[in-house]
Amino acid sequence: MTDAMIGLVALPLTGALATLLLPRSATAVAVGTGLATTVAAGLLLFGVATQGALHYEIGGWNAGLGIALRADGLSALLLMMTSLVVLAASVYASAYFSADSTRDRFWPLWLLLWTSLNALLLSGDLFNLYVTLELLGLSAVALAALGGKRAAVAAALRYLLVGLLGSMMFLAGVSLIYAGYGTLDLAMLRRVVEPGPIAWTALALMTTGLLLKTALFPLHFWLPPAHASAPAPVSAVLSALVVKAAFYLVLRLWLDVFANVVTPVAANLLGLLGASAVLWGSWRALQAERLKLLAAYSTVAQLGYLFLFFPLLLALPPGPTRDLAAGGLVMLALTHGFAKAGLFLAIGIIQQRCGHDTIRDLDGTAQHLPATTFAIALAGVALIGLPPSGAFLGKWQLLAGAVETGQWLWLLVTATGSLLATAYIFRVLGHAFGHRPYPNQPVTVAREEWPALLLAAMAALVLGLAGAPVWKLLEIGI
Amino acid sequence: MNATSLLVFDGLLLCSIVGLAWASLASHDERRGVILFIAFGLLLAVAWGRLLAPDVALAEAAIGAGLSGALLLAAVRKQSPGSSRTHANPDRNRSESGAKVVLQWLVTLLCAALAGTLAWALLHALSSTPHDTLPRAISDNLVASGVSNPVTAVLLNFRAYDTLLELAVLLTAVLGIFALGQATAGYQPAGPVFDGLVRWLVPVLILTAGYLLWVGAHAPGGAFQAGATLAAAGVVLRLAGRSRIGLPDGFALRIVMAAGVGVFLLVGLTLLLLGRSFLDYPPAWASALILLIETAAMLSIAATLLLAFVGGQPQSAGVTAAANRQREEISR
Amino acid sequence: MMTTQVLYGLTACVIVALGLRGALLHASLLQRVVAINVMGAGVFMLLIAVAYRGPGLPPDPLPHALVLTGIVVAVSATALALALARRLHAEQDND
Amino acid sequence: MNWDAWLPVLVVASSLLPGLVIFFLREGSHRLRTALNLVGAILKLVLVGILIWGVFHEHVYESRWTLAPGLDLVLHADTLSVLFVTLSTVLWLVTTVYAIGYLENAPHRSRFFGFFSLCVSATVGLALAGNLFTFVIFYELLTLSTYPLVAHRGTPEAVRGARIYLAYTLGGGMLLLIGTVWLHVLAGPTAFVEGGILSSLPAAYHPQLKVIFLLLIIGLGVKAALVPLHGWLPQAMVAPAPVSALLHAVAVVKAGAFGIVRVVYDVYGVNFTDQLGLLTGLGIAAAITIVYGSVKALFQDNLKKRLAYSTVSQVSYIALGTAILGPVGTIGGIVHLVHQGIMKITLFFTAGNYAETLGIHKVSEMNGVGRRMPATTLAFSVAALGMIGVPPVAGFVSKWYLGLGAVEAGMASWVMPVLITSSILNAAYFLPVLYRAWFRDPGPAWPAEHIPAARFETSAALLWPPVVTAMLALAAGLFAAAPYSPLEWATLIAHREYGL
Amino acid sequence: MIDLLSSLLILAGLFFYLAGSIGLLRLPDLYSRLHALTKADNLGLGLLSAGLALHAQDLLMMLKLMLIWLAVLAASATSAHLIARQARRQETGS
Repeated sequence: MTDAMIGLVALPLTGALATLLLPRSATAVAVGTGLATTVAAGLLLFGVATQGALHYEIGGWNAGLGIALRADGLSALLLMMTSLVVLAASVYASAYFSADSTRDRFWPLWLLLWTSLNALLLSGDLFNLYVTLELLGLSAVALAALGGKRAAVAAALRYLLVGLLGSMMFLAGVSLIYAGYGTLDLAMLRRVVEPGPIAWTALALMTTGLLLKTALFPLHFWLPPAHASAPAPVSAVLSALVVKAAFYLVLRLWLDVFANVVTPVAANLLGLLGASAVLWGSWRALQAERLKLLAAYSTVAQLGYLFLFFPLLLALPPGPTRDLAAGGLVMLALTHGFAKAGLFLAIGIIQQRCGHDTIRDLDGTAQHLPATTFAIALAGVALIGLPPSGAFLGKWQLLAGAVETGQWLWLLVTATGSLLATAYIFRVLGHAFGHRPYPNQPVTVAREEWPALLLAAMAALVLGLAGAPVWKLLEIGI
Repeated sequence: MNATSLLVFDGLLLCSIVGLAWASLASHDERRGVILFIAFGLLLAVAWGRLLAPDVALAEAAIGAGLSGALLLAAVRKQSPGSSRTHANPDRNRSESGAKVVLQWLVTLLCAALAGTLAWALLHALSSTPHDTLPRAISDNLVASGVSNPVTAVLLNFRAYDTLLELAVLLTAVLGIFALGQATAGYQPAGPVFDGLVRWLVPVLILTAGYLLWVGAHAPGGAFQAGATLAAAGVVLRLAGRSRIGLPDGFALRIVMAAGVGVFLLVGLTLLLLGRSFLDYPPAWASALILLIETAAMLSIAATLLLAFVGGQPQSAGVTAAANRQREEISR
Repeated sequence: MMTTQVLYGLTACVIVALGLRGALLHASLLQRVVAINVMGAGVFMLLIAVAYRGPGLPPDPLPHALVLTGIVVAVSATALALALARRLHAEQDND
Repeated sequence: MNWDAWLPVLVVASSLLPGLVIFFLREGSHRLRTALNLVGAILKLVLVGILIWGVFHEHVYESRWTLAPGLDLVLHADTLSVLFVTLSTVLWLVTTVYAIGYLENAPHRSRFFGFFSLCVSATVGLALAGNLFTFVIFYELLTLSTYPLVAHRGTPEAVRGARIYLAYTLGGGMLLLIGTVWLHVLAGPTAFVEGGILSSLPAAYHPQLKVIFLLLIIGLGVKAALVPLHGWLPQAMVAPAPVSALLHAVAVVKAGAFGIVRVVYDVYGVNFTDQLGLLTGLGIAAAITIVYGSVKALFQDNLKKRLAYSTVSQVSYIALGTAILGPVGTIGGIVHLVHQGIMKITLFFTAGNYAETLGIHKVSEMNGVGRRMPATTLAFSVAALGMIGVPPVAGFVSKWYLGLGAVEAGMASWVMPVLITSSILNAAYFLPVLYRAWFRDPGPAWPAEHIPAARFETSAALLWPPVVTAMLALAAGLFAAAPYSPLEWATLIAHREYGL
Repeated sequence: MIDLLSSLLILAGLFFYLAGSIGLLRLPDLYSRLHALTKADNLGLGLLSAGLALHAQDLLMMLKLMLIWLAVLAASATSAHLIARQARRQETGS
């Protein structure tokens, strides 16, 4: 089982080299790698579910001297989501890129991105996390610029600079930690860290850096242009996974490593930022004129919801109620991952078939692309948080936590946000109807539409109806 | 040499470092700023030496100041003077609105606060006795690591995984650069005097690279410094206006780029198949394996840094076709 | 605590702040990149200062290794940033 | 899992699965689609038959599926749910036949019938919901699956109407959700139990419980079209006739009313609700709605609009019934759930027939239509008289019990006037229509005659459904005392609720 | 004795550096600045390394110091040449 951890890093990395060396058969290699990596993720999930949290000491050096990989319920779940999303997006991408020169450049970077995501989710060492963050940032930027259009390059450059700033802050925090506690291993750190100037400053620095990367309001300014101008499969992964990776680190630091350092005041600050993100993001999404921009702003909003959980989790005493809320948070994150990926893929199809993604002129596209529209609708259901999506369960826990702790503000924000989400999703779906000529069969571009559909269905149906194991898995470490 | 004079030296060094940092960031002329930054880097190297970090000093001089500097200067050269000055002309600063000034002060205050907090925390950290468990662990396991230079031991054995990912970062960067288009035009030939220098400098550099790679096992040096030196040779050749700067092209180039990560992975996975854990070298083989990995790494690093300086895929019959395809695609 | 460590440590903090300020305030892309590099140098100095154990004593090699990695990562990022900037200018000239 | 645990799931699945398959059918494959629809509908009818028999003999049918710790999706068949399930199943079958005829060679039928089946599945699931959590899920699903049906035509006003519908119902859904979550935090999983479960909570919670009740009732009131939350109903009239029929008779409006009944009887418990002093408020809201709806209906020339406002008023009889303490009132309210459904669907079918066959949309165009379409008009007349409350049609029974219940509960002083006024108003807006249809001379030509008079006055698929439902309405009145009649069943429910 | 000598050499070297720097700042035109800078620096570095060489324990160290000097000599000579030629080009160009 523990070898699966190495596989999760080594397989995509090997794949990246293979696609670099053999561009002719890159697509096949990439999809093959994708399948293998997904299997590895499945094995790891199974291993964690059966044997509890796992760890792997690279080079046989005990953690502290060497670097340890760690996997618990949270990371295993996110790894599984990552694999499924990237795999689906890979299938989609194999049909998406027309010019083979672009494809040659796409696959190695794509698999490097995947490597960095897995490495980040598995890493148990602060400095190693910094390296994975940089790998993630650079590969993401390179992919985002792949469009080659002026807007894409400009957005990518800004994305890169912001990302670098974030990593530098993170690294400053890491150095401080090493200066204060003489270790970089997360598990050791958890044992020795205590409230005080060092821990506070370090956590503040690292969190700020990560918030830049996860684009929490008001540090979100770079996200919409970058996500809206990248190629569709890239946007999907950026919105669904890359920002999530940074968020995962915030979660890991706040709820796990620095659990006894964080204060309710700080958590409330995060909550307030999250609330503003929900309202602002949803509002801008409602104003957006292009589908991709709408999706990007909705990402800003959806990330906001995740931060609403922090004040709840710090207010609730450890126990079943708190675990429920934590599970809700993870469930919301997972659902958004699948839904947003599906949404971006679907938008990409529309953009290719109609040559634009201006919402005003979408009339009738639904008639040409029923399956795509259906995917958008399913993703929309998940983004709004309607049943039977996983987001519904997540928001239920959010509301329940707010009532439980009497923090009515978050309840109000959640309700408003959901209604705004309804508005911006159905603003799009409103164009789906009409009596334009209708293709005889519902699915028209299978290799692009099925991935979108399946991802959206994953978010809107599977997670909601069969999501109970998530809570079970989170008992194995968050 | 007594403490006070050392203190004076530190004071002068640090003052000039801070001064240079400030000057390079404050200057309105990009070229000037870059040159000052290079000087800043060189003084940093001195500081690293002063703090008994010779490996870092070498790397800083070769990469931090040397290659970054070369890259930045090349970037200044690329931008047409007009665009390089657009942000920088003083009248614009004069015509700044009050709001902008306020913003500047806010940011300045914020950064000052950051510095204060950081210092506060750092002093707390330094006031306690330094943690020696990890350094001791390193020195205890140095024998088993296969090298006697502790820094190399950390880089290629204890924390080899970091280095593997770091090589992946380099690869990513250069792939990203490739994705952005073709290499920029070379320089004109620089004339007899410079050629004379190049003619003996390049071999010396290559020799030095080999030496650094070899010596890294037990003394300051290693793959990164060596790779940077090798790249420097290529940079010199390019500056001299040579068309061939020692880069292979087509498939061979891709091989060289992939070599660092590839060999690293190969070693790690082979060990995995042999029933050891990933990158767990058998002590007997450690030094040999490390040398192998470092050699491959050096080549990749050199190629990568040089390609970064060249600014894209070098023009050659094989790739121009793809280049054209990509160009028309962009224009589309 | 040791004066050298403190001296270099505090300088490091100042350099970090300088770099951050430059990165936030500069309009010129190139100088933003420089600023971020300066900030990085500050962080590296922090690490090296922490590693220093005083004259004659062997310093802690771990931070040295970390800084080496950091330097290489920084140069990679710088290279990519500059390539992007160049492409941006090219596109601008196209327009 | 054994048969008893599977039956409720099967009842839902019998329309869900065909629906999902239909989505992916080629637009051309008309036969297969029809077959799927009818097979599903008939299968459901059979399953429901078994369900009725079982529940009557106090079998327990319950399916449980955990979505998250402490949150179970529960399908549970009790007397009340069976009543509603039966209603929706029967009417679904009829409406499907009608829709097949109505949408002959219209575009996007795969989409239409797909969502149509989803809509019914949601209604049935909502009827079988065993706790408030499950109810909320299906309540929202119902909204989602009806939106595309309302917007189906794709004309600007259709999309607009659908948007308004969505804004109202999802807004209400949010309140319902908040109320449910709050209740869940206070009282844990709120399973539907006759007599309610909250009366055991400490008195300190009572203020909160009142607020929650308000949230729930408002949330449900939107769909039940309680004034002033009824704004969407007339807008949703743009939907195709079968959709309007289903919306008004079973699916949406009735779901709201059904929810109110559930909350009052099986969550709070009618006595506890009365204790909290919430019953009268509900009654007054219902009364106002009844009168308001009838008055508005009076001034509509558009037939479907007139019917819509009559729905607003008629559905509130159910709320009124729940607000009347005591078994008899309860019986009146619950039995009206069924009676109003049968009668109202008849009215919408016939209205659709007039529009489809002769292009008649306005009351003023109906002169002498009785001669051109006797059977349709007969069905219309029966249903209309029933609405007014003329014996022996079903409507009379419900009104009778409501009145009786009011007397028994000592609320006659204000309930009686309401009943009488509304009946007079009903007569005032229905009788003129009947007069025109039967006794006025037809004009020179009909607005737009699509279907020429052949063997029947209109195509069979359009003719038989209203005739059948009209007969049902008549039968429900005539044989009210027969076993398994809606009245008998309602009595059974009331007795179990009051533990008689 | 050796100490004294090396100190003298180092001081002399430093003096030339100073001179060179002053020249760089004060002299009128580029060519003379270049002249001052390169000449003074090369001489200064030479004296400096010579002074340090006297302190060196072994011959290898001395050789290394000399090598450094030679390398810098070559480099600065070349760069001076390049700069001067560039300046010349610009003049003739304008």
